[in-house]
Amino acid sequence: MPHLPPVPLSWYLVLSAILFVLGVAGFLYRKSIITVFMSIELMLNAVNLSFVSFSYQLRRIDGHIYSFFVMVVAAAEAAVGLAIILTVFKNRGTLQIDEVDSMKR
Amino acid sequence: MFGNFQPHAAEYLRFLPEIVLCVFGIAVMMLEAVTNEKQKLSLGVISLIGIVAAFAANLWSHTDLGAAFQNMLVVDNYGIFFRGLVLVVGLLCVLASFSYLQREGAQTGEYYALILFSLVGQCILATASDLIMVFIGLEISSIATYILAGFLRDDPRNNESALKYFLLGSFATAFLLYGIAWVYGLAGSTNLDEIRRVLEQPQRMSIVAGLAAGLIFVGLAFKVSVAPFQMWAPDVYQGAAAPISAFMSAGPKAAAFAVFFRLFMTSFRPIDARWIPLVWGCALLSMIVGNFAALVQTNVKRLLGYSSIAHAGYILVALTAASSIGVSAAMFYLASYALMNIGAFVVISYIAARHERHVRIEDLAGLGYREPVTAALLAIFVFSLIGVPLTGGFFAKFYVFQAALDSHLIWLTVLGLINSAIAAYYYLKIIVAIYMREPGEAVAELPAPAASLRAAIWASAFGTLILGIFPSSLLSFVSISASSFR
Amino acid sequence: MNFFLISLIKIVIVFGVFMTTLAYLQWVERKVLAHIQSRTGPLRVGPHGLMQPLADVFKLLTKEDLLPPYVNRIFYLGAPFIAVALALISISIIPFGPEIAVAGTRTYMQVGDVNVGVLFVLAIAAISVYGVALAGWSSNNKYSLLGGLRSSAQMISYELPLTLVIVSPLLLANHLSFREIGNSQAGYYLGFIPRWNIFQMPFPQIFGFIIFMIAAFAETNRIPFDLPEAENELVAGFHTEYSSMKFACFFMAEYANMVTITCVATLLFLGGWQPLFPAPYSNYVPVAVFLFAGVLCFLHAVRPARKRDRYTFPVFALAALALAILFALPWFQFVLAPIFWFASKVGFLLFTYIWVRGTLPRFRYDQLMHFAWTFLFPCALINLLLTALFVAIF
Amino acid sequence: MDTLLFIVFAIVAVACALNLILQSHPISSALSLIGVMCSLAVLYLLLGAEFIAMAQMIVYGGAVMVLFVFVIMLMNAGAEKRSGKSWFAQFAGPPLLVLFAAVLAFLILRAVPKLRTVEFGTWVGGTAEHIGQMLFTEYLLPFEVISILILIAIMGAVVLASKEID
Repeated sequence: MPHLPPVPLSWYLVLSAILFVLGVAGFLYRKSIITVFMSIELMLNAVNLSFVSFSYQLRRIDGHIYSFFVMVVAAAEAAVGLAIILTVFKNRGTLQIDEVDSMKR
Repeated sequence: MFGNFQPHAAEYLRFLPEIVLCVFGIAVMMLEAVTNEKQKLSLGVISLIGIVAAFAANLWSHTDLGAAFQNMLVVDNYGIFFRGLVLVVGLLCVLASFSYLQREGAQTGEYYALILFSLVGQCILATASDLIMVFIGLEISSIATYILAGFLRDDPRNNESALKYFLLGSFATAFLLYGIAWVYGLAGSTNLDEIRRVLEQPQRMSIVAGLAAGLIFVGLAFKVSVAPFQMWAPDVYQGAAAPISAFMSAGPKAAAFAVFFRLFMTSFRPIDARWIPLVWGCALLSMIVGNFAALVQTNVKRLLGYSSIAHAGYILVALTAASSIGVSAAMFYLASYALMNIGAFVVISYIAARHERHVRIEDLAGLGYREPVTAALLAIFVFSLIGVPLTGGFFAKFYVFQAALDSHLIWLTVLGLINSAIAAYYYLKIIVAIYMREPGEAVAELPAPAASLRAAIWASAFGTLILGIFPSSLLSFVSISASSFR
Repeated sequence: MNFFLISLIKIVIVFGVFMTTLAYLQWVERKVLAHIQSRTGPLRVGPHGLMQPLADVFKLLTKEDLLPPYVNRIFYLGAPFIAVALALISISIIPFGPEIAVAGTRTYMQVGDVNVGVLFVLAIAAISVYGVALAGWSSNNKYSLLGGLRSSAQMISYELPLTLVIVSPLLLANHLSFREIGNSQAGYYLGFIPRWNIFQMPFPQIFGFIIFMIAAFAETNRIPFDLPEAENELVAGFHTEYSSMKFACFFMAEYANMVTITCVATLLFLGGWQPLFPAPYSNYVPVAVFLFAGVLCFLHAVRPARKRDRYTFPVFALAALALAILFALPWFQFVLAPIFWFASKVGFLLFTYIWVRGTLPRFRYDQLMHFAWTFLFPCALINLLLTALFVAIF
Repeated sequence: MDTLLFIVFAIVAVACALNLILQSHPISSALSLIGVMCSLAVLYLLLGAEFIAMAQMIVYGGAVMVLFVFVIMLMNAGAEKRSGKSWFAQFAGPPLLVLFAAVLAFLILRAVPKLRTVEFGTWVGGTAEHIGQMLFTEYLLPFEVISILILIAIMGAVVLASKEID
């Protein structure tokens, strides 16, 4: 097995940044409500990776606790968010975000 | 490794308002299951009692200030002020909700329980001194409010409001969290004072710290609807039920501002050269976007939504001043804004009729003849929103711009004043409609306001006038509270 | 490199034994069911149908592999592989015995030692829902979709009591690693009651074990909870559209899940590889059992029921006697005794599975959900609270 | 070994994330997101966060994403329609996002000093034991308070999704 040099922590952080930006891109460019929501989940995952990486750097587990809380919050958000999306779908029959625009000036 | 983590009784007492709210919230939720349709109103009354009890607990906690639970919370005058403010907001909204829910046939315990839980989150925000508590408090407050925004789930506008609030709110949370992650990585701690201590050291990583502060700024700016992160606010305020719009525009916003100021005036104070230009720009942009977009609105709720963006801009001017005077001015501003805005929204909810059919400016036509008292009170709120003397709004703007001048922000002050003048135009359209038009169909069939509704309107008006005539009553307290921020 | 080599050997052994078990479990099930219903079961292929699993494999391999035109291809093809892959993963962290020394190298009877083994199993169980859900959805068939949704809803609902009840033995053992949980159950009360978790003081987990088994039946979609496949309402549930090897994958996944979950039950509640009797006696048990089996086989060979038995039973008898001798040798005894105890407990639980299948009727869907949420869940919660209370007090 | 694992799973994560935002069918996006989550779980293991890795699988992979998949199946949501976007979003957006990513990456690589290198096994801080001790001592208050959040979420989902309002 070839011996590879160990990975610097900054790669993990860069990966986290890339995932975060991809999440932002999904949020901005996708038109399906549910995919937009999934992009937000992707952003939260990217943040979790940052927390865990910084924990490794600091040799403290506060970051793990943080990402644990983020998971709990994400789960709660998913329950509420999907319930909201369901009500929208029931009333309008669409998941296209640009078709949900009944508010007039 | 593990010290004594047993919390003292005193710490529980400092946390008492939140505990009281939780207990009442759970009680209301449980009672919901055993009450029939006619008894639902009593659940509202119970939650009123809960909020009053929490307010009393908040006053009591004034006697013993200090940190609690491993420095997760710090109960100081500043925190007590904002806790009191959000509790008053909650009280007024619950009062205004009775007749609204009656009219929509949606009188349920969950509604009141959600308001109580949302208040728990806002109280935590007011006293949080650790970023984890900021995050959790923000989420409790936000998630409860998302549900409230879409509470009348058969109404498509409610759905849409909840959806937009939810999507943008979660997006903002992600930014806030990313910022928190960076702060944690840089400072090795999430305690606000600890972060400040780290950032005060020679500026090794101040660019990265600036980035972290920027990410947190974006997250919080979404929550308080500051331009360019304001796009959700008009839709959400228009779509949600009027009492909830009132609640959203005052409670969560005040709590988010409380965190905003505490965070930027403590933790990020050492790197203020990096964030002040950002705040300056956003303040100006908010005032311009809010006021100019409001000019063309015909829907009153939407108009108030845009005006709330503009007001958020004024409050950011106080943050730009970055001084304890600025903080106290912002506190005063938030208090008077909460009162006058809730008052206005509550009057709109009264006029709106079932399913909010009448929420346009012309629907207000002739209100002055049909319901002279309510109309006069609405006029007080509108004048206060403009900033006419003898109302709270006047002194709020006055102190903010004074603080800005003290910090030599001449241009921002001038532009802010011009903006206030522009804002007068669209507010005056409401006054014109009330007093100078013939009563329309909407006003003609208006029933007399319910007692609870009248109480809410009177209380807000009374508060607005008190702040306008005796500003020193509050000002002395806020300046003491803000003196810790330098 | 030593580590890799040992790991490789362990993987080969565990995988081989596991796959054989899966194949013969199905044979055993058919046999037992047949005997419950006074039939004989598979008999034609090989002695007592012992070659039946092999024949089944050939049958499934050579069957025409249908790909319906209206399915969502990627997910349709991916779902069986997700199901079977996830079902086969969990076995890798199950310890079958204590630490042993082979040729001077100390190693554990376990492919991979994970500190958070219990959580790992839960994690795999949590994501194995996707195989079923995707199969149902991608088939583009309403019966499949309903079956898929039902079974995923069922798995999620029963995962709650399952998880809650798993926590109680963890509280007693104070560890998340299966090996430590197994070790913590060594010893005897009063010299003869084993300290397995179902007898473990201060709060014996008898109820926990029963709840676990009920939830496990539902988790693996077995009768009386095999709603997803309720053929009278849903044709064949989520795998209606599957044929040939793809169907075999689901089939294998079901049996693999059964074996894994009984292994987990054994480790958490029945003391894992710990013997039923204290040390000197426990060593005689396997010898006695195999001797008895050998003698029984000889007796059958003497009075054969069928013509072929005259030749097959002596072979079985010799095999059993050989095993008995093996267990009598000290070194083999040291290595094999824990495996014997582990396998016998797992075998007993698997037999229960089949027994229940032959005995009980099927639930209705609403009864099933009602049962999970209003009975099983509170029971599991109360069990957990009491355990926590007792552990805290004593 | 751990370098190889990092490279493989980082590539998987990025590829899945890209797939998430490029696929037009929600269910493909959902599965890509599960892919991202599972590969992140492996990376957490490399960083010595066993408990978080498992929680990631159980909570995200097993609970949150199942909910998503369910809702997508329940609504039978089809592929999304691509609609015209503004000129600005079409042409200025992607470069701005790339710029944002580049700035972040630059800051991480240049401005953050003294980052460690990751070697598997050198630090295992995140066992369940450590997390538990931390959670019930220092982080007791957030832990207790977050239960309110879960209560709200349960109540909200019930109010919005099932309860009838005349």
